[in-house]
Amino acid sequence: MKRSTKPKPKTGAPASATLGPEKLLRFYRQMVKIRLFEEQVNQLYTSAKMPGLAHLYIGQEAVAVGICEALRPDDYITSTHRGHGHCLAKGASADRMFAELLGKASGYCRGKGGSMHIADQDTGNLGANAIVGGSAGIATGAALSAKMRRSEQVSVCFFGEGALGQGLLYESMNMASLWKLPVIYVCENNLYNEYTHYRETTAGEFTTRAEAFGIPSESIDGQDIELVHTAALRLVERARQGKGPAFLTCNTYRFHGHHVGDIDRSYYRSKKEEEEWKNKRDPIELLAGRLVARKLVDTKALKELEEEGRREIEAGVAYALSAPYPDPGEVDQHVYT
Amino acid sequence: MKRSTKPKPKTGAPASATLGPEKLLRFYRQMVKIRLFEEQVNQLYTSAKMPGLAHLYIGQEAVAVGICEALRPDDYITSTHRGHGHCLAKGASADRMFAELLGKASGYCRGKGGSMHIADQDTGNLGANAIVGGSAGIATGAALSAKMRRSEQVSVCFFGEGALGQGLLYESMNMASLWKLPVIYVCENNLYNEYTHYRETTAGEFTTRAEAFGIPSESIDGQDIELVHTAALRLVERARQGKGPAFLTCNTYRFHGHHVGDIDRSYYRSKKEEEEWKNKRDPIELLAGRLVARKLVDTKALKELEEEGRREIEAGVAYALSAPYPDPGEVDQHVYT
Amino acid sequence: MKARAKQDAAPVALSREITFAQAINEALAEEMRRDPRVFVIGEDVGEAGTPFKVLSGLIQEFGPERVIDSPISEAGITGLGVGAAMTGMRPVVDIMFGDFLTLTMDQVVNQAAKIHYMSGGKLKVPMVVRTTLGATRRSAAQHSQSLHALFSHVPGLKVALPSTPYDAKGLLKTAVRDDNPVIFFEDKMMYQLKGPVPEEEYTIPFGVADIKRPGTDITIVATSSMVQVALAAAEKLAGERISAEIIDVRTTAPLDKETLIESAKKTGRAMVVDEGYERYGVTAEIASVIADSAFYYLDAPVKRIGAMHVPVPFSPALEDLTVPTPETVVEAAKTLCGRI
Amino acid sequence: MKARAKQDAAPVALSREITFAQAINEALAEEMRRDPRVFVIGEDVGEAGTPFKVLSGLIQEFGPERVIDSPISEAGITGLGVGAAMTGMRPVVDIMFGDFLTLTMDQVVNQAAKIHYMSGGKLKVPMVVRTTLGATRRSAAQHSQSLHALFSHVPGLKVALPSTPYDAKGLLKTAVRDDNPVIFFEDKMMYQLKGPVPEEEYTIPFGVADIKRPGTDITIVATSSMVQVALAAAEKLAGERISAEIIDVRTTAPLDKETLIESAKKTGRAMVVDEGYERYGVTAEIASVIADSAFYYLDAPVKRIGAMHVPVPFSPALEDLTVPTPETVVEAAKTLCGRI
Ligand SMILES: Cc1ncc(C[n+]2csc(CCOP(=O)(O)OP(=O)(O)O)c2C)c(N)n1
Ligand SMILES: Cc1ncc(C[n+]2csc(CCOP(=O)(O)OP(=O)(O)O)c2C)c(N)n1
Ligand SMILES: [Mg+2]
Ligand SMILES: [Mg+2]
Repeated sequence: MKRSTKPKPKTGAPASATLGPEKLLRFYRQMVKIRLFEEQVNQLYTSAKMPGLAHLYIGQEAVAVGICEALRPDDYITSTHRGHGHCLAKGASADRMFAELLGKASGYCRGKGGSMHIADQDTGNLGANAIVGGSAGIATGAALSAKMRRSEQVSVCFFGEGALGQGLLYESMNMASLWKLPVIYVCENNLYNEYTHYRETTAGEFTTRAEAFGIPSESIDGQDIELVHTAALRLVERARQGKGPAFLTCNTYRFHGHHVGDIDRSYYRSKKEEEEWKNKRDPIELLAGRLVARKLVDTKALKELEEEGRREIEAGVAYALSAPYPDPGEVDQHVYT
Repeated sequence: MKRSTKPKPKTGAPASATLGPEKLLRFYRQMVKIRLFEEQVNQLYTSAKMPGLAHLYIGQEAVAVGICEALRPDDYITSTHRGHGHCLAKGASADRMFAELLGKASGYCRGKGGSMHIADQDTGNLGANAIVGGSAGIATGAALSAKMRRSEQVSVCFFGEGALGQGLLYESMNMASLWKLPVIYVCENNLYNEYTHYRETTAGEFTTRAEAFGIPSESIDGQDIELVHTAALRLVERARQGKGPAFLTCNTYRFHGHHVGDIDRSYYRSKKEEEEWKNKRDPIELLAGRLVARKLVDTKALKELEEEGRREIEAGVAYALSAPYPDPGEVDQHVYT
Repeated sequence: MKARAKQDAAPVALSREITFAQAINEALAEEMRRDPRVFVIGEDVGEAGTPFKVLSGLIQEFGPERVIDSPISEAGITGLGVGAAMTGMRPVVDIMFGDFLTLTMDQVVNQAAKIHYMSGGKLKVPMVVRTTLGATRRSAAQHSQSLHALFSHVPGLKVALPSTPYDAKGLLKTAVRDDNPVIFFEDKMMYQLKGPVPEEEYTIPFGVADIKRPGTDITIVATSSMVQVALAAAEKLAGERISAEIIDVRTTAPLDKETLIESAKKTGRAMVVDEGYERYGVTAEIASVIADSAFYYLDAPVKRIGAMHVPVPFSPALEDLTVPTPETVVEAAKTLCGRI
Repeated sequence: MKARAKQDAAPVALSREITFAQAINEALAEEMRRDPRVFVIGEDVGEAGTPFKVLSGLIQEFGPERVIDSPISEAGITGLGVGAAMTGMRPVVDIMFGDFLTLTMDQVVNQAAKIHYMSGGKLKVPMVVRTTLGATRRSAAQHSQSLHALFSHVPGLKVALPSTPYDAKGLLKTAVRDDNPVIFFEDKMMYQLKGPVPEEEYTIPFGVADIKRPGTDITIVATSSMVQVALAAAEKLAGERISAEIIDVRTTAPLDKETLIESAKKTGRAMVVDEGYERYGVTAEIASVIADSAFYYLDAPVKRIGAMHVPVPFSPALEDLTVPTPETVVEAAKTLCGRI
C-alpha cells in the first residue's frame, strides 16, 4: 500500500508542554481511582461477591493514566486481561464497570464480557482481550482505519511483556511500520508472565523487538507518570502527524498476584522484591511526594481527593451490587447483529 | 528451560578451512545437478507430463549447496515450496525425486507429497513445507531434540524472505535464542514474495529481525558459494558447540518465475533485472569462472562434469516416467501409523 | 477430477454469461464503488490480482489505498481487518488458500466471531474473509482442503459457499453488506465456470437454500462445487428414471433447514454431498437436521458423501479417489433408491 | 453449573481414590520415568505446575530440561513439539486453555496431522497436545470453549476426552505411547473430581467406548464431563423408571461406532450429549452414525444436546443456560421416551 497524502496535524498538546498543576492533580485523581477500584475488586472477590477471577492493575496506574491522558476521547485503545486501569483511564465510569464485573445487565457489555472483555466504544476502548497479544492486530487495524478515514485518530495497543511471545505482534508491527500507521505499542513490563520471570521467556532486549521493524522504541520508568505522559504526548503527536508507529516499554510492577486468587507467590518472586516496589516505587506515592514537595498541594488536600475517589467507587459498587442480572432471554442475543 | 551440560565439540571442519579443489568441484557438480534437475522439471511441466506446479530453484543453487555441504549427513534441514535444491544438496537422489514429482509410488513420499512436500528422512531432510514459514517451529524443534538427545546434530531452517511476514518465525527464534538451540535460520532473499517485491512487504533491515532476539545475524552474497559455505561452516560449528542459533541472509535471485507457470513477469520485475542477474550473477558461472581462473580445472573438464550430471538427470527422469503410480489402495494408508 | 457441469438455468432470463472469477470481481468492484468503506487486503491482491487473477483490475480502479498488497501474514491481515471493521471500515481480507485459514483461527474464532457478543452488542465486525476450497488441482495436502466445517461450527460467523457465478456475485455482495464476519469460500476449480449473470444489481440473502433442480425421488443437498457434481449426477440419474432434487444450501451458517426438511419429507430419501472431510463435517450436521425433522418421512437413512478421511494426496492416481464425483453420487443415489 | 456426579464403579475393585488432576499428573510422571524421550513443554508448567496445578512436582522430579517453561507462544511451542517429535522425542505440549488452540491450528492441522501421510509413511509425529475444555467457570468467551469438534474433523489427528480419573490416566498413557499426534482434552471443571484409580500400571486403548452405566430404555452417548452429567441424569431417570445406558466414547477420533450402534439398536432411542457447540459439532457426527446404522431400529430421531450456539457469556445468569445439565438431559430423555 502506498500513501500519498499526509494528514496535517490539527490537535494534540505540544510534546514539550510542561505539565501544569491541574494536569498533575488530575493524574493523581485518576490513579487513585484505579487503585481504589482495584482494591474494591479484590474485596468483591474475597467476599465471594464477584464471579470468576480478575487481574488487578495496582502498581501500574501511571502507565494507563500517563498514556490515556495524552489521547483524544476518540482515540482508540486496546487492552488486556489486566485491563481495568486502561478502561478507567480512557474515561469509563466505575459503576458500569463494576456492573460488568458482576455480570449485571447494566454493565458495559451487559454482563456478557466480564473483567477480561470490558469494552466501551464511547470512550474509544475497543476492548480488553483475554488472548495474550490478541489485540495487536485490532489496534493496528484501528490505526489503518483511522488513516484510511483521515480521521487523525491514534490507536494505542496496551500489552504485557508476555505478549512479546506472540507472533501476531511482529506481523502487526511490520505492517504498521510499512504503512506508517498511527499506532503506539505500549509494553507494560511488570517482570512476570503469570508465574514466570520475563528473563526466562524473553531473549534479547525489549527495544530491539520493534526496531527490527524500523519502529522507534524507548524504554522508560513506568512508575513516573510525568515521564510516561511526556513520552506519550510526543509519540502520540508524532503518530497523529502521520510519522508512523512507536513502541514504548514502561517498566513497572504489579503489586498483587497475577490474579486475585494468586496469594502464595513466594515460589516465583520474593516478598522483599514486592516490598521494595510497594514502598519505593508506588506511582501514586511518587506523584504525591512530588506534588507536596513542589508545594502544589498539601497532604490534607490529597487525602480529600482520595476520599472523593472512595465515594465514587463506593457508590459505583453499591450500584452494581443492586443492579439486576440480564434477562435469560439475552443469552442468545448479540451473537449476530 | 535451563541447561547445565554443554556438549563438547567432536566433529565438523574448522571454520577457517580454505576450500580445496575437490570441495569446489563437488560444489560445482552439485549446483549443476540442481540446475539440470530444475530445467528438466520445467520441461516436464511444459510438456504436460508433471501434475500441478513447481517452484524452480534455478539461480539460488549456491545457497543450498554452500550450506548443505557444511552439514553432516545426520544434520537436519527443513525446506520450502522451492525445495528441490535443498533436497538434492542434502543428498537425495534425482530419480526418486522425479518419481515424487510425478506422483509415482517409488517417489520419496510414495507420490503423496509431491514437489511441495518432498522429505527424505535418510538424508536428514524433514521436508519441504507449502506453508510459508511453516517449518520454523519444526526446524527449531529438531534442534531442541538434538540438544536434549545430546546428539550434536545441527538443524538448518531454509526459508524465503517472504517468511519474515510469519509470526511463527519470531516465536521460534525467541526460544532458539533462550535455550541456545543448534539451529541456523537461512533466509534466501530472492527479492520477491511471489509477485511482490520484498521492500513492499518488509519493514526495517533483515539482520535486525534476528538480532532483536539476541541472535547473531549476517547478510551475504548468496551467489558466491565460497562465501556461503565459509559462513555456513562457521555458524554450523558454532551451533554444534552449543553456542546457539544464528541467522544468515543469503542475497540471491530466482531466474525463473515464481512457479513454472509464471511466464509473463513484466508487471512485477523487469527483463533487464532478470538479465543482469542471469548474466552477471549466475552462481554456477561465477564458480566456473573462478575454477578456471585459478587453473583448478579447464572448461572442457567442466563440460564433462555437466554431461555427467545430465546423464544422471536423464536417467532419473526416465526412471520416474516409467515408474508405476501408487496402488489405489494406498490412498488411505499412512493417515495414521 | 470433479465434473464441472454447466450450471442450471438461473431464476430470470439472462443473456450475459461470465465466469465465476468475473462474478467475484464484479461483486467487489460494485461494492467498492457503492461504499468507500469497503477495501481489500491480502497477499498479491494488487498488480498480480491474486494468483488466480480473480481481482485483476481492481487496483487500477481503486488504487493501492483500497487494494492493499500485504506481507505474508495471514494472522496479521485478519487482525488488521478485525480492527478496521470495528472502527468504521468494511474490509475484505483475502486468504489465498483456505488451508491458510489455520493461521487466522485466533483472529477469526476468538476475536471476530465473539466481539459483538462480548461487547453486549455494541461493537461489530463487518468483515469478509474471502478464501478458497477444493481439491483435484494437484496441489497436495496443504493447498487442497475444504475447511468450511471448522467455521460453520463457530457462533458469530456466517459461512457462504457459492456454486455458480450468479450465486457468487449475489452472495458476495450480501457478505460485504453484512454487519457480521463472513467466511466466503470459493472453489478454485470453479473460477473458470461460466454462467448467466444479469447486468442489473442484485443480492442473494443468506440462509436461503436454492433448489437448483427440482425432483421427486431423492433429495440431494450439496455445497459449493459439489452442487455441480450433484447436478451432473442428477442428469445421469434422470437417464435411469430417478428424479433427483438438488438443493444448494448456499450458506451453511445460517442454514435454511426448512427447505431441506421439506424436500426430504417430499422425496423420502436424502443425501448430503460436500467436499469437506465427511467425519465431523458439514454432511453430519445437515444429515442430522434432516434425520431429526424428517424422521417419520424417510424411507432410508440419510446418506452422507464427503471427502475421504485422508490428507489430500498429491498423486493424481490417489487424489481423484478422495473427493465425491458424479459417479459416486449416482452410485449412492441408486443404492438409496433401492436400484442396486 | 454442570453437575459433577460421582463416577461410576470402575472395572476392577479398587480402594484408592485420586482426583482427575492427580491422575493426569501420575500418568505423565509414569510415562516420563518409563521413557526418557517424553518431555513436557508449556507456559508455567515448571515451578507453577500450570495454573491448574496439574503438573505440580514434575519439575522437581524431572528437572527443567524435561519440564520446560516456555514463552507465551502457543504456535511456537506446538511447532517445536512437531519438530522434536519428528526427530526422536515424544513431546507433551501444554496448551493452558483449549481456546488457545486457535493459535496452534496451522502447526496441528497442516503440519502434525499431515506429515506422516505427506511423507508416505516415513516421518511420524508422536506428540500429545494436552489442553482443557469446558464452561461454567465464569471465564467468559475466550476461556470456556470446548473445541474438540475442530480437531475430530481432521484426518491424522486422534482426539481423547476422558471423563473420570481412571480414564484420564489410562488414556493419557496411551496418548503418550501413540505414534500419532493426539489432542487430549481435560475438562477443567473436573480436575477435582475424585475416583478410583488402581496403583498398578494400565492403559486404555483408543477407539473403545465405555458403557459407564448399562440400561435398556435409552442410549445416552456422552463425552468428557458430559458423561458425568449423563450419569447424574441416568440416576434421576431411574427414579422415573427409565433405564438409561450411558456410553462414554472416550475418543471421538477414532470413534467406536459399533458400541454406539449396538446400544441404540438395543434401546431403540438415542441421545448425544456434548459440551461443544451443537451445530456442526461432535453431536452431529455421532447422531449421524447412529441414525445411519441403527435406522431401522430407532423409535424416534436421535436427539442431540450440545452447547448453545453463542460465545460463552460471562454472567452466571447467562452462562449456566448455555451448557447441558442433568435437568436438560432428563427432560430430553423423557420426551424421547414419550414420557412428557
Ligand atoms: C494466548 C494466551 N496464552 C496464554 C494465556 C494465559 N495467560 C493469561 S495472562 C498470562 C501472562 C501474561 O503476561 P503479560 O503479558 O506479561 O501480562 P501481565 O499478566 O503481566 O499483565 C498468560 C500466560 C492467555 N490468556 N492467552
Ligand atoms: C502461509 C502461506 N501464505 C501464502 C502462501 C502462498 N505463497 C506461496 S509461495 C509465496 C511467496 C513466498 O515468498 P518467499 O518466502 O520469498 O519464497 P520464494 O518463493 O521467493 O522462494 C506465497 C505467498 C503460502 N504458501 N503459505
Ligand atoms: Mg507481565
Ligand atoms: Mg522470495
